[in-house]
Amino acid sequence: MASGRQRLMKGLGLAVVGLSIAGCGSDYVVLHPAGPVAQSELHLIVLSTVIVGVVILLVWVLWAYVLLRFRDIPGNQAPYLPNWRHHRVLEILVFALPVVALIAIGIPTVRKTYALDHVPSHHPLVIDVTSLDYKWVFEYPRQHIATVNYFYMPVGRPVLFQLTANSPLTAFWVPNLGGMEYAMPNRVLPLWLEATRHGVFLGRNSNFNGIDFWRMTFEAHAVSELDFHAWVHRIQVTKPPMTHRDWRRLLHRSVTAPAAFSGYPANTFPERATQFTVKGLHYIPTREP
Amino acid sequence: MSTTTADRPPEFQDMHESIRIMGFWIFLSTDVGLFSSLFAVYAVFRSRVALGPTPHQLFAMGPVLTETLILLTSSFTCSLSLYSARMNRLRGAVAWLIVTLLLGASFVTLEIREFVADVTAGHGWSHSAFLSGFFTLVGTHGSHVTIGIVWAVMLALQLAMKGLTVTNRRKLYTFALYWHFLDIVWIFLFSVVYLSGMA
Amino acid sequence: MSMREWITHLIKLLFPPQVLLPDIVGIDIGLTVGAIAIMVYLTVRHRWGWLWREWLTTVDHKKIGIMYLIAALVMLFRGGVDALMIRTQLIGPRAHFMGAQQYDEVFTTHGTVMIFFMAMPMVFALFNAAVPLMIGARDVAFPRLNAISFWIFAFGAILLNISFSIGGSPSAGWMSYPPYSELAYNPGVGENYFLLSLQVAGIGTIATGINFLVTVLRMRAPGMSLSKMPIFAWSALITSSLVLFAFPPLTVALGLTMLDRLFGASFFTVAHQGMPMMYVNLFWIFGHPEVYILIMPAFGIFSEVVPVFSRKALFGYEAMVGSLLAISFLSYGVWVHHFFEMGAGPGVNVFFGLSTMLIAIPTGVKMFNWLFTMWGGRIRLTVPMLWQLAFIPTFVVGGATGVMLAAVPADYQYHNSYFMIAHFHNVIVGGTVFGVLSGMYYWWPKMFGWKLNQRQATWAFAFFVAGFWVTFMPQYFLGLEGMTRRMATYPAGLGWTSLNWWSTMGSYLMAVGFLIMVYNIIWSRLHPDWDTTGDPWDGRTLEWSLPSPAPEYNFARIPHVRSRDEWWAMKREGRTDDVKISADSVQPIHVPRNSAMPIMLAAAFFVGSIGMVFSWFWMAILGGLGVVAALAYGSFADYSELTIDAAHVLKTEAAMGRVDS
Amino acid sequence: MDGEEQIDTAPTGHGDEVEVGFLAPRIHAAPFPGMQITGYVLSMALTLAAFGLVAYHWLPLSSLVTVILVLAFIQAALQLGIFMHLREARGTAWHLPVLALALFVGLGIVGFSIWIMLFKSGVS
Ligand code: HEA
Ligand code: HEA
Ligand code: CUA
Ligand SMILES: [Cu+2]
Repeated sequence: MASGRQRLMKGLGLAVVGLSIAGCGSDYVVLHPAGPVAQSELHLIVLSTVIVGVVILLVWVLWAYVLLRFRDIPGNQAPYLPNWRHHRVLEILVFALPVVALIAIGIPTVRKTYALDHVPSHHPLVIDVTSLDYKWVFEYPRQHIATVNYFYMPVGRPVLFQLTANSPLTAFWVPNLGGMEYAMPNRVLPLWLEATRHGVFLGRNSNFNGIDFWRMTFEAHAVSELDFHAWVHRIQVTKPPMTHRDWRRLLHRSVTAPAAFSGYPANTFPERATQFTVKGLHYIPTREP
Repeated sequence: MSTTTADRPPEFQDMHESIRIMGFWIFLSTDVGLFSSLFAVYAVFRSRVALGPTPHQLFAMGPVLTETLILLTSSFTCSLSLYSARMNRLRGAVAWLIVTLLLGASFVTLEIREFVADVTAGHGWSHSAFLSGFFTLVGTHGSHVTIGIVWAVMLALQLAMKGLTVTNRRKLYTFALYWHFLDIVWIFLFSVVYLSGMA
Repeated sequence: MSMREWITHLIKLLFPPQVLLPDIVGIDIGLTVGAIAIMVYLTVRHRWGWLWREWLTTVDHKKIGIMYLIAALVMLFRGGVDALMIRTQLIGPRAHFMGAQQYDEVFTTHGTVMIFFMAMPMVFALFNAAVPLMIGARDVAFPRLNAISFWIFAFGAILLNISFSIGGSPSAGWMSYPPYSELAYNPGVGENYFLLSLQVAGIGTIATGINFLVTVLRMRAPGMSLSKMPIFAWSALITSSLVLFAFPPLTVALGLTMLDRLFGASFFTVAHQGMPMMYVNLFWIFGHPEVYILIMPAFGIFSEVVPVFSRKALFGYEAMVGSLLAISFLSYGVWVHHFFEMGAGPGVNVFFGLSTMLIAIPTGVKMFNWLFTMWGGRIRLTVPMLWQLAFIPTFVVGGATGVMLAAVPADYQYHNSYFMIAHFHNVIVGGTVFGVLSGMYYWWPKMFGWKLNQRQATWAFAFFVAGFWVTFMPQYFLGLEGMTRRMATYPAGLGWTSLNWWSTMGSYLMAVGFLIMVYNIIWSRLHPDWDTTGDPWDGRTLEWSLPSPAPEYNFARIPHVRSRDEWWAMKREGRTDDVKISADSVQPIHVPRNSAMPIMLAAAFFVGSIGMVFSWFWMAILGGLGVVAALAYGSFADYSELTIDAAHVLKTEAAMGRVDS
Repeated sequence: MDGEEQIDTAPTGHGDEVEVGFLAPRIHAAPFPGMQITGYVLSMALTLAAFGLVAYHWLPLSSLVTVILVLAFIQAALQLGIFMHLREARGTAWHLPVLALALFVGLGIVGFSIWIMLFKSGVS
C-alpha cells in the first residue's frame, strides 16, 4: 500500500519535473513552486489534471468512435438498434467510473486542506499585512519595521501572514509560494507560506477592488536568514519611522512606490479587530508613534 | 365546464381555480426562501451590535406579546371568514374579513410605533449591523402584512360586489393562505428574534 | 515584424486610444437609432395597432417565446460586443483602447448582460416555444403572468442598458461584492442601476419559475404521466424548481445592498460591524444554482436532439431524469466553492469541495447516456445535431476543470485567475450557448414556420466553435501564469502576451460566426423554406404533430398519450390520423384574452425603479402606486377568456389538411 | 415512478378534463367552526407558554432557545394543518413536496450560513 503510494508520488513528481522542464517556460508561476505550500498545491493540481485527463480522453475517444461508426450514410454496415435503451452493466460502469476518479481526487483534497491549515512551526515569522486601496503594507510586529509593496522573508522558515484590509475585499496571492487568501476589512485571516529557495516572487491582489486593481502588486524577496537579519537591521537604522501623516497618505486611493519604515503607529494593524470594526473605514490611530 | 364533485370544497371545483391555488402555494414557498435568507442574515448579525444596543437592551416583552396576540387572533378570524364562505354566508365572510384586516392594521400600527420609538431613542438601523438586520427582517414581515391589508380591502370590495363566485372563493382562500403564512413567519420572528433575544 | 505584431499593430491603428472603438454609449446610440427606425417604419406602415394587438398585449406563449428570443439575440449581440472590447483591450500588453474605468464597466456589463439578459431569456424563449406544445397543452398555466414575466424582464434589461447613457454604468463586476459596491467606494448611480435591474428582472424570473412548474405538473395531456414526459419538459420542471429557491436569496442580497446605499443601513458596509462576506454568501447561494439553471435546459435540449438525429430512443431515460434531479438537489449545497479563500476553515471547505465534486457523477451519467444514445443509431449531421456534437467534447473539458477547481487547495491557486475564467466560459459557452443555439435551430421551424438555411448555419457553427477553442483554451494557461481576472491591462514580460493574442483572435472568429448567424436568419427570412409538414426533422415528441407554426389554440384536439415519444409511436403504429379532428366532433376552444395589464405593470415597475436609481422618491412612490393600480385593475377585471367557435377551429384545421373526412 | 400513473392523469388547461379524486377533502360544511376554535386555543396556549418560559426564567438558558424553537415548529405545523387546510383537495400532492423542499432549503440556508460565517480558519 505505502510503497504503491510512494511510487505514485514519485511518478507525479516526475510529471511535475517534466512539465516544468519541457512543458512550458518559467512564466508558469503556479507550476514553479518555491515553497512547500505551492508544492503541495501543485501536486494536487497535477494529480487532478492527470485523472480528469484520462476521463476527458475516454469521452473523446468514445465520441469520435460513435461519430465515425454510426453516421446516417448509405451502406453503413454498423448495427442499427433503434430501441436499445438500457444496459445494466454499462449504466453501472458510467456511474462507477466518476466515483473512482473522485475518490482519487477527493482524498488528497481533504488531507491537504487540513494540512495547509496549520503552520508547521512554533516560531513562524509573523508579518501583519494590510491591503489599502492599491497598495500593500507589511508590518513586522517583532522587528518593528514596516514596508510598502515589498517584503523580505528568510528562506526555510515558515511565515505567518495575518491578513486584513482597510479597503474593499482583496486577495493576497504569491503564486510561486502558494495559493491566495482574502484580505478583508473587519477581520484578520491567517495564511502561512514558506520559501525554500532564494528569489524575488511577484505577488498581487487577485480580487477586483477598483480602477487601479491591476497595478496592485508587490514583491516577495526570499533571502537567507543572515541576509534577512541584515536587511531588517538596515531598515531599522536607515529608515524613518512611519508617522501618522505617512499612514494617512497611504490611506488615499492611489498607487505608491515601495517604501520602508523603522516603526509604525500603534493600531494601524487592527490587532483588536473589534475596536477596528466599530470605528470602521477611516480608523485614526489614537497614539502618535 | 368542469366536473363537479359534491364533496369537494368549492375553491377546488373549477380546474382553473385549483391550478391557481397550487400556484399560490408555490409562491408561498418562494417566500419561505426569502424569509430564510433574512433569518440567516439576522442570525449572523445578531451579535454584531457595534456601539448600538444589544437585543437584550432593545426588546421589551409587553408590546411583542400584544402584537403576537393580535396577529394570532387575526389568523383565527381569517379562518372564520373562509369558514363562513364555505357555509355560503356572504355577510359573515365579509364581516370576518373586515375584522381580520382591522386586526392586521392595528398590528402594523403597533409595530410602526415600536420602530418609531426605537429610532427616536437613537437606535436607528444605521447604528449597527444587528439593528439593520432586525429592522429589515421585522419590517419585511410588516410590509407583507401591509400588502395583505390592501389585498383584503380589495377582496372585501369584490365580495361585496360580486358575491361568492367561484373566483372570489378562490381569492378568499388564497388570501387566507397568505395571511396564515404571515402568521407562521411571525411565530418564528417572535421566537427567534424577540424571545431568544430577551432570554 | 512578425505576423502577430503586424496584426496587433493593425488593430491598434484601426482603434486609436479611446476614440474609435464603439463605446458603450455608441451601442446605446445604435440601439436608440434602431428603435427609432422601427418606430418610423411602424408609423409609416400603420402597424402600431397590429403591434399592440398581436404582440405587446399578447398572452400567447408562442409569441412570448419569440419575443424572448429576439430580446436574447439582441442581448447576445450586446454582450458579445462587450466581449470583443474586452478581448481587444487585452490583445497585447499596455493596450489603451479603453481606460481602466471603462474596462471595468465593460466586463461588468458583459457578465451581467450575458447571464441575466442573454442566457436566461434564451432559456425562457425555448421553454415558451416548446414546453406547452410537447406536453400537449393549450397554453401555460398562467398565461397573463407569463406576459407579466416577459415585460418585467424586458424593462429590467432596458434599465440596465440605459445606464450607460443616462447617469453612469455599474462597474463592480457581475457579482458586485461589497464593500466595493457600497456608497463609500461607488458613489454614482451605476450600481443602483445594477441592483434595480436585477431585482426587477428577478421578480419576472420567479414568476416564470412558478408558471412552468405548475404548467408541467398540471397541464399535461391525459395519459402523459411524468414517466412519459419528454426530457426537455423535465428540465423545465427542474430548472423552475431551482429558480424558486435560488432567486429569493439574490433578492435579499440585492435588496440589502440597496438599503445600505439608499437608506443608510449597515449590512455590508465596513463601519458599524457590517459584514461584507454575508453578501458573498447570499449571492452564491443564488449564484451556484443559477449556473445550473443555465445548464439544465441545455441538457434537456440535447436529450431531445440526440434521439431525433440518431433515430433512436434515448438511452437510460430514468437515469437521465434521476441525474437531473440529483444535480438540482446537490446544487443547493455547493456554493462555498466560490469563496474557499474566505477563511471559513477546513471543515467548511472540505464539505463544500466534496459536495461539488459529487455533481460530476450525475453529469457524467448524462454525458455517457448521450453517447450511448448515438451508439447503434444513425447520426444525421443537421445543424442542431452539430451543436450537440460540439458540446460533448467541449463540455467535458469545462466540467473536468470544474472538478479541478473543486479540489480546495488547488483552487487557492486558480481562484480569480484566468483558469477560472476559462472554466466557466468552457461550460457556459460550450454548454449553455451551444445548447440554446442547438435548441434555437431545432425549434426554429416550429416557431416561425420556415427553416434556416443549413449551409450558412453550418458555416456560422464552424466559425463559432473554432473561435471558441482558440479563445478559451489559452486562458487556462494564462491562469497558470498568474494572470487574474478583471485586469484592465497588463505589463509586458510576464509571458502573457502571446496567449492573450491568440485568445483575442479566437474571439474575432466567434464574432464572424455570430455575424454569419445573423446573416443566416435574415437571408432565410427573405428566401423562406416553408415547413409544410410540421415535422421537418422526423421528430419524436408532440410538438412535431402540429403544423408549423402551431395555431393559436395549439391542439384542436388534445391527444391522449400512450407512450414516451408519442409522435414517433404514432408514426410507427400508423396512428398519425389521431391528430386530425372530424367535422362533427369539433368543440369550441377557450383561449385567454389579450391584456394590456402586463406591459403597464412592467412600465410602472420601470418608472419606480428609475425613481429609486436617482433617489427621486416621489417617482419611486408613483411607480409603486402604478404597480398597485395595475394589479388591482387586473384583479377587478377578472380573468377573461375568448372563445374560438367550433366553425372557426374547423376552418383553420381544414386549411391545414387536418380534418378527417 | 409507476405509482403515480393512477393519480397523475392531469387535466389540460382547457380541454376535457379527466377527473381523479385523490385525497378527498376532509373538512367542510361542519355546522360549527370547531376546528378553527381548537386551533386558536392551541396556538394561544403554545404562544403563552413560550412567552412564559422567557418571562419567568423557567428553564436554563441553554435549553430555553431550543424549547422555544420546538414550540414554534409545533405551532407552525398547527397553522398549516388546521388553518391552511394543507391536506385539502387537488394539487396537494404537488404543493406538499414543494413546501418540503422549501423547508429543507430554508433550513439549509440558515444553518450553513451560520456555520460558514464562524470563520474557523485556524492557522494561528
Ligand atoms: C453553465 C454554467 C456552469 C456549469 C455547468 C458549471 C459546472 C461546474 N463548475 Fe463552475 N462556474 C461557473 C459556471 C458553471 N460551472 C461560473 C459562471 C463560475 C464563476 C463565476 C465567477 O466567479 O464569475 C464558476 C466557477 C466555479 C468554481 C469557483 C472557482 C473559483 O472561483 O475559484 C468552481 C469550484 O469548484 C466550479 C466548479 C464546477 C464544477 C465541479 C462543475 C460541475 O458541474 C461540472 C460537472 C461536469 C463534468 C465533470 C463533466 C462530465 C462528467 C464526466 C464525463 C464524468 C467523469 C468526470 C470526472 C470524474 C472529472 N465552478
Ligand atoms: C452566458 C455567459 C457568457 C457568455 C456567453 C460569454 C461570452 C464571452 N466572454 Fe465572457 N464573461 C461572463 C459570461 C459570459 N461570457 C461573465 C459572467 C464574466 C465575468 C464578468 C465579471 O468579471 O464580472 C465574463 C468575463 C469575461 C472575460 C474576463 C474579463 C476580465 O475578467 O477582465 C473575458 C475575457 O476574455 C470574456 C470573454 C468572452 C468572450 C470572448 C465571449 C464570446 O463567447 C462572445 C461571443 C459572442 C460574440 C462574439 C457576438 C459578437 C458580436 C458581434 C459579432 C458584433 C460585431 C459587431 C460590431 C463590432 C459592431 N468574458
Ligand atoms: Cu512548466 Cu515551466
Ligand atoms: Cu458554482
